[in-house]
Amino acid sequence: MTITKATTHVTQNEALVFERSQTGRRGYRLPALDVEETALDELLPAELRRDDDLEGVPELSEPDVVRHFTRISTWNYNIDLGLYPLGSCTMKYNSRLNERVARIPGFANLHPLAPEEDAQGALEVMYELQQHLAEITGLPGVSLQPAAGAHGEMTGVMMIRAFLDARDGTTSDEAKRRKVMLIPDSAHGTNPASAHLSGFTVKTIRSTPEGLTDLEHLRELCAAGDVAGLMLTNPNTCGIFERNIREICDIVHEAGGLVYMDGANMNALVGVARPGDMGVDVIHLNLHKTFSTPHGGGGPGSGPCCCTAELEPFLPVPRVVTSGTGDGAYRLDYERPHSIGRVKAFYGNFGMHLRALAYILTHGNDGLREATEAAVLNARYIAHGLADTFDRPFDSPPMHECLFTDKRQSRKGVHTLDIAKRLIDYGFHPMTIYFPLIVQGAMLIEPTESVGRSELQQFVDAMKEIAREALEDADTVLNAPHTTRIGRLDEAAAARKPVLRWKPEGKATAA
Amino acid sequence: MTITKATTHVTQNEALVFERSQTGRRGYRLPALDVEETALDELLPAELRRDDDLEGVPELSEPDVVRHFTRISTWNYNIDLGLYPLGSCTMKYNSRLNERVARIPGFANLHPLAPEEDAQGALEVMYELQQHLAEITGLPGVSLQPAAGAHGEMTGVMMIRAFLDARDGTTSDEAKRRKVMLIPDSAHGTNPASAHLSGFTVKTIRSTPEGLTDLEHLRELCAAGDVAGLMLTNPNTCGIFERNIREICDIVHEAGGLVYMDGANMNALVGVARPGDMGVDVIHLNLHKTFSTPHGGGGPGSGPCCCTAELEPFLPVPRVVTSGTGDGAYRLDYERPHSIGRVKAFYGNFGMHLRALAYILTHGNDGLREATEAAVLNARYIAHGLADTFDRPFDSPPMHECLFTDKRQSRKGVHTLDIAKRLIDYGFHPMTIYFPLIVQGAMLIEPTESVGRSELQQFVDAMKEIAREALEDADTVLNAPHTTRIGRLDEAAAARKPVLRWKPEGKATAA
Amino acid sequence: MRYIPNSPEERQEMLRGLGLGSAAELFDSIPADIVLTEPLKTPDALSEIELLERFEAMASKNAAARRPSFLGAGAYHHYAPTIVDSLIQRSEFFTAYTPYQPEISQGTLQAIFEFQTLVCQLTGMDVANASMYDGSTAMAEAVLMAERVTRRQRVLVSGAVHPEYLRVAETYVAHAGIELGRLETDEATGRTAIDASALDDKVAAVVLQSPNFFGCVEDLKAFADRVHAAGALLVVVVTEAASFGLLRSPGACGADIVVAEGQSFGVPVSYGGPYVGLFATREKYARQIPGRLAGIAYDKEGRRGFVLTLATREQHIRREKATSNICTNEGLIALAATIYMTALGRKGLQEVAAQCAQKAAYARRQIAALEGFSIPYSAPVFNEFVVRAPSDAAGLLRRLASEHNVTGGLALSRYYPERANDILVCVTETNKRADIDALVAGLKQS
Amino acid sequence: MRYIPNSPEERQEMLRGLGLGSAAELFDSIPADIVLTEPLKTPDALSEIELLERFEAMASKNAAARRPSFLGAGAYHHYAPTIVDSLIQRSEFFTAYTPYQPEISQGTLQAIFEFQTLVCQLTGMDVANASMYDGSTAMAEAVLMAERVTRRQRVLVSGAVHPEYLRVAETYVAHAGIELGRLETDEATGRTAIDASALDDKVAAVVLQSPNFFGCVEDLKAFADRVHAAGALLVVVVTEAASFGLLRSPGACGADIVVAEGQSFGVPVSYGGPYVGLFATREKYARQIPGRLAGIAYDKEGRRGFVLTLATREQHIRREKATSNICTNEGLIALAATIYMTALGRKGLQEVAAQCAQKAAYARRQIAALEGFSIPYSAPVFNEFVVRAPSDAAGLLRRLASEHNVTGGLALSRYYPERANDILVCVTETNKRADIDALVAGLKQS
Ligand SMILES: Cc1ncc(COP(=O)(O)O)c(C=O)c1O
Ligand SMILES: Cc1ncc(COP(=O)(O)O)c(C=O)c1O
Repeated sequence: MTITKATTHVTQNEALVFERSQTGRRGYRLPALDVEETALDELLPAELRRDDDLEGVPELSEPDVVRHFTRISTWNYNIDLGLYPLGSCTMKYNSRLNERVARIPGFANLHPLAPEEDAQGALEVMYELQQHLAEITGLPGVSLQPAAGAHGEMTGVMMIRAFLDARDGTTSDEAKRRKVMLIPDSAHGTNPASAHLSGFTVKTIRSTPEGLTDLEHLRELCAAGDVAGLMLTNPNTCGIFERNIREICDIVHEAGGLVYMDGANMNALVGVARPGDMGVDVIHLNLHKTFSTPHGGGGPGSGPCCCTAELEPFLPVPRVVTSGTGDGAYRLDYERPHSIGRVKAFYGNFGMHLRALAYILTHGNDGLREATEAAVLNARYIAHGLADTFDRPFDSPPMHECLFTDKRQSRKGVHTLDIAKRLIDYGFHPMTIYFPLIVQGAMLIEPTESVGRSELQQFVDAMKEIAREALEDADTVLNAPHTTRIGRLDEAAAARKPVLRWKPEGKATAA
Repeated sequence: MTITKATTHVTQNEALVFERSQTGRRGYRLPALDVEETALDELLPAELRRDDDLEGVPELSEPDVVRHFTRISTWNYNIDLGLYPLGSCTMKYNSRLNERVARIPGFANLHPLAPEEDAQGALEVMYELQQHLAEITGLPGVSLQPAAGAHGEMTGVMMIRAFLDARDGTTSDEAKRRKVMLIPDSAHGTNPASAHLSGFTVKTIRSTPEGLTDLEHLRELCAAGDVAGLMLTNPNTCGIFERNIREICDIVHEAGGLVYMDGANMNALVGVARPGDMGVDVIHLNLHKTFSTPHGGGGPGSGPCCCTAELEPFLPVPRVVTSGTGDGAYRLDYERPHSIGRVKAFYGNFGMHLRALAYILTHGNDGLREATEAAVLNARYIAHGLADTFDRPFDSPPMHECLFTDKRQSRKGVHTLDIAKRLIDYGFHPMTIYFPLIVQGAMLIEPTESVGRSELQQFVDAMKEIAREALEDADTVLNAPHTTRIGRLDEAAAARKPVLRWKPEGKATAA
Repeated sequence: MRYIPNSPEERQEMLRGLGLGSAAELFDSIPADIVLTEPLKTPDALSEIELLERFEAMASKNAAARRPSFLGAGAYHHYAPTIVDSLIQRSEFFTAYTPYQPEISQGTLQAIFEFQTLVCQLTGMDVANASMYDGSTAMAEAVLMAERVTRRQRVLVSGAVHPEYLRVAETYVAHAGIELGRLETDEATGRTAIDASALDDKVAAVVLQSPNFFGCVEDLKAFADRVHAAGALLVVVVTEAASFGLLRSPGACGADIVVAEGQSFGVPVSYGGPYVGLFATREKYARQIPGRLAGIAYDKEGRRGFVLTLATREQHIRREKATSNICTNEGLIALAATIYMTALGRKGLQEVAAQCAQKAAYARRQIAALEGFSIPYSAPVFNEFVVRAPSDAAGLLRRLASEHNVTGGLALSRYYPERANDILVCVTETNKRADIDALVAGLKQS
Repeated sequence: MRYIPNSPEERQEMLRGLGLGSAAELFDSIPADIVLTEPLKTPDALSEIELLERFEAMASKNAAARRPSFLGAGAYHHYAPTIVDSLIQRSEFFTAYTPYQPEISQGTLQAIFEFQTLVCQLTGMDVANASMYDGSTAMAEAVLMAERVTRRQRVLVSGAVHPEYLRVAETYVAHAGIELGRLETDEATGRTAIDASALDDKVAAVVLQSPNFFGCVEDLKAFADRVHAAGALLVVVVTEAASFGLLRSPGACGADIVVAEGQSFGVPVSYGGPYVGLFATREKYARQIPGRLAGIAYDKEGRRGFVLTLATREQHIRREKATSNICTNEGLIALAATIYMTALGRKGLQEVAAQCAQKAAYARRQIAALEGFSIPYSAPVFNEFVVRAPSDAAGLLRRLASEHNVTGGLALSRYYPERANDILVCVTETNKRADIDALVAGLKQS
């Protein structure tokens, strides 16, 4: 077994941009002012003007800037280097074609407050994307406004709130309002946080030993009569499809609640099964996962909400609709009295809408399903390859991601964190670790469809090799990574005395 | 003294693209054929068609291709990482703005055989660039056709040939034709090669102990009466300005010859002194050096020729000229009976012309001079910093590049090659080594204007540190680099049994 | 599908290796009755050529993208140096995930740390986070944070805050037990009127935008003293980040939380997003801040690096008790802004701001001199101002567009039906004098 | 100047450190009488905004760049996948120098090795170099190499070679003691006529282009046998590299040297350059090849790497005895071509070629059916063909452009004044059926 994916190579050091700064350097040039100059005091009285000459802001030439950011960029792993198997994150190939589309001047230079008749192309993009997302989810009402997954969650559960209030007529009678949002213990942290932000009280549902939602517990909780809804991820964060989904939805519906689905894992389902057909009422999608808009080192994302016809009146305003006059024109509709309101200025992360639409059109309907199949197959391949080496907490066949734990290795003192760090030496980005929380030492591996067989096998080999090292040479794993420009950082110390910014004295001081 | 420019970091391995290939993978999609299909045999008889199904050509998906080239790219040093002090190569900042200009669709999509009236913008670009290069060199006749420096040399010396033949009327009488091209022993290899290609016999002029052209030797050689011309680099390849340039030109002119200047080192002169004012008859410029068009890992370049009015009739066709009808239009002029002819299809590397013009317009006249000053100052700074540590073969003050030798270090067995390789460990690209040939163990250092003071100092410190190591720890230098993904390669073995291509058998065989 | 490495044959082999007969069997854990039996009704696949044509054709319908424009109101046409976009297109930046593995994410982490520092410098504050979705959500989060800090439930928002920001805040607080009060606009100055009576001990915060939605620079200092006297926080919102280059920083004026839209810093207007929200506050509130924070950390050898820190504030640790539900933020846009601020630098940010103010002053003078037009507000402005036209603003702007090929500004009736004749005009360094003169000439003729 | 890191003040300090009073003193070794005393008369500096406007304005005057086009003749409109340009814009590739330091240049070197291999595969040859300036200079170098190999001084060039290539060869051989002879074109087939009598033992090489300048595919095999029988080399020139995907490779037909223009492989037409010359030959001539070669080498630990090799052929070692004067070649364009060939791959290169041929056949059929128009040559074509119009071709094409917004092809009178009515039409995969139909309709009406 030879794993030859990585070695080491020379890398540049680079200080902070403030440390590189030199008084008097310039990295810009503006056209000369072409209007008569007004005296400064006439423009603005001195007390309204800055008096610090922007001290501390760097002064650099253009090559300084380019070198600075190019150098630090080379310290990052990225999708174009290979497998990026973060479970729940769907790190798939980010097409350059989509980047090009997003930069077409007719889109990039279009002001959001341009008159609708002069922005028909942009409205068409949004409208068409809405239609496709409705078809993919089986949920006809779509808003593209949310800026990320968590934002979509907030939007969705607020819609549930608004729907219940409208249905139950209890807006004013606090005591009677359904306030409980059920969330499985395996859920992503944004789920309870979003529920809380929307005024719900979170109650946690247990998972079964199989890694599925505990129906008994669900029934029990629903019996209380105060359930507003359920937030469910499906496939769930263990990578397992909730095969009782219809029943789950029925239980919640019968109890008078609605079902929210966290669509972070839609890469397992697109073209194969639709949340709308499962009984889900509202879902958010992560365009930055399933539809390949780049993660950008932390964002931007886009988290459209899709819902049933029943919930549609509650979607945020404005909606993008056809003019209804049969002229093929599109317009923004603000006249939605039941809407929860705005969740963001303007219309969402339009640049991401462009990329997602380009993704859908490039794949075509067959390609969308093909991607889903390939993604699940790849995860299955890894699950199979590692089944003998690592502990699998649940037996159910994995969908697009597979979950392992460090149970076997931890007996030798080697934990998930160590395994993750050691993977770096083998040239891979680690998987998602310690999530979901219900499994101790979780390692959640999502290869996506964007990786080929031989690299999958290299990953399997690397993991097996690490397992061997854990037995025979634990120190190597415990002190990993050995190949990176810095070693493990002391995060605890960093949090104790946080230094969150550079200070001009030349020394960063504690916040 | 701390030199902290480099360390090591994890880097991906990557096989040849052929080794990554997997039957059946696809990285492209074309629109469906939208015309009635003709039977293949009707299109072309079988014996004219390929019958190998392109065996061996790789089959890859788009992410495969992107990952392959991204990974291998990370093994390259590049200007955006820092100082790239190759003497004679002028590795200055490659502006992204110029890249953008070159990609404006109205230029990139313009076919070279488009009617002149529909290509006026492109002709304007070329015409304007010609004007500026004429002003910068003081030589009014300009052709942008040559594709690189050596190509410009060939063009220039062929023009000398044509001029002499026209002047001396000796085209037919071989014996009487002036056939000797004088070239200093310090010249770049392309000079004699270009002279040879143009039918000249090369005679070598010695350099003086000062590193200048030996006037006595020049006079002597000129006395023979068969001298067609002189090819001189100024500042010469030792980085020294030929202060007798006027006299040199006079000697050659009096002997009936013409003076060709290799303009590779124009970064020392732009805005400060003009070859035309020195007595030079014809010069080539390297737009890929002085005017910052990117080197691209080996090209493309662009080597315009600039000449006196006397030589102008001999420039290659077509010329870009104004229509002469006062309508501000431009046209291609083929009616040049004395022209040496074409040296390339179409009009030269137009994409590079765009970038060079953008460079000139971005700098402005003051900026062009400023760049020259900064470039010379940076070289001077290094020369000064290393003066005590390394042997300087010549005392004359350096212009834009400075020359050292390994004389002191070689006593300990450490040679120029070792010093160069050790620089890599300090995070720098090495300087030009073993050129010019007249100096043993030459190290030619050209920082250009694109680097700041602190990085210059880091370079000086690194060189001094290496000199110290050479004394105290020679092995470290002799075995350098230590930080790269591969060590020194056995070039001799490679040349003995050259393997110049991959072979489908899975094993590359010797050529 | 060209984005999927494994070919159909390879996938067939892999399936066989797993003991599966077909790809359909991969989905056996999904009950048959919810498995799709028909292909999706999304369109057939397009080739690269066809796709570009499709999008180019749609883009060409966005006529407004091709016209000189005086639209602002929360999204601004500024010049972005070419290096901004070229650097963020390095795959090392744009394809990377949130930097959860610091050893192979130092590029992103260092850039975030630099972003946080720059935001602190411009806003005059102590700590800034790694970004929020945009200015509007940042303002909503500031309102929520003010409640957490003060444990008071009433927040007074200036009526001169961007109306869309206000709508967003209303949505965010709807279930948070926070009541939003309103501060009126002084119809003479265009500034927010100080309503001393409203400033009681129930008030968690006062939210002001400066320059406000009507372009007027607020007297923040005067507010700060009163707000602090009432034990409340002053939240300052900035939609036009270019103004930081000229205006006294909110921090210097006494703000406790500063939020801003960072789009002006090198980010295309792109029909409203993605943009980037800036969020900064005082040191003492650092642990109440929403969103991610990067901080310095050291490895065993004492080498400096950066990590995401104070994560106990965040949803993945604290779940429903987190300071915010935000997870994915606007990383790449924050990076673009960081590169922009660095490239323009200390002098450039000031020069951009000065040019904006100068050109706006020129335009304002010219328009004020037109018969029938007036400038209703007296307060100093940065680069936006309200023009009161002699006739219906929307119609006027339509004529300007069709007859003079210029987008003259925003008809305020979009947000305030009663302001039928008012236009919000924005001028930046990208508006040439000739464009301004054309606008003035166009207004004159209409 | 924003590209110069050291500020004026820093430079002043550096000067002081060197004991100099001013920047002018840096140039003291230049005699005063040749030092410029006045600034250059080049224009004042432009800002980024102004510069882009300037170039956009010039670009907009290139009306031909916006029209559907049927121009070929040595430069071809093919589709380049977006990844080609995005990958070559990585600074690791585009700002690097010639890979003289292999330890930190393996990216460039491996890519060259891959390029060489792909060129061998497509041309059917054994060795290929790292590139030449373009197809025309590659052909000239092939002529020079044929002389070196055979020590014979006469080279017969087909009259159906691209006329600009021929001009370049004439320039290159003018002083090399090589005489260029000419092979006539058969006026019925459009192919080069075999002139047995000219093929004597003075002939170093025969140079054929296929598809030739008139679009006709030559019968290379028939030539090869005769050329070899005369002890000469067969040099094959290809201007349309897309044809490699469909046509029998020159190597398979017996060529000894194959040169080609590689522009079709993902490189924009860009008004004629930069393009890339391909150069391939038989193994036995490897040491006579001009230009750079990359080869495999190993380090002490046996790790495989790549180096520039056989440098003793080159000018920097051999000076006037070098196989060529070439130094800088077309590295980045060769890389673009490598990425293109890899992305299209085995199937894609064939599909592009097939589409070109199919669409050209369709266009040719349609035009042949027009009254007054004829197709003078009978030989099979790839994607270019000559059309004989009923009237002056140049005028016809001008009308097509102005009235039908299509560039209909090349008036052959540009090179052959006697061919007043002939048009060379080129059709590629980028020409949609609608464009072809519009061309046909336009021809009909003119
Ligand atoms: C399962 C799940 N839900 C929700 C989210 C939150 O999405 P976002 O980060 O876009 O807000 C994530 C993101 O990591 C997730 O994995
Ligand atoms: C002094 C000198 N002359 C000529 C050349 C040749 O220029 P090119 O490589 O563009 O052909 C070079 C390039 O390295 C050079 O340094």
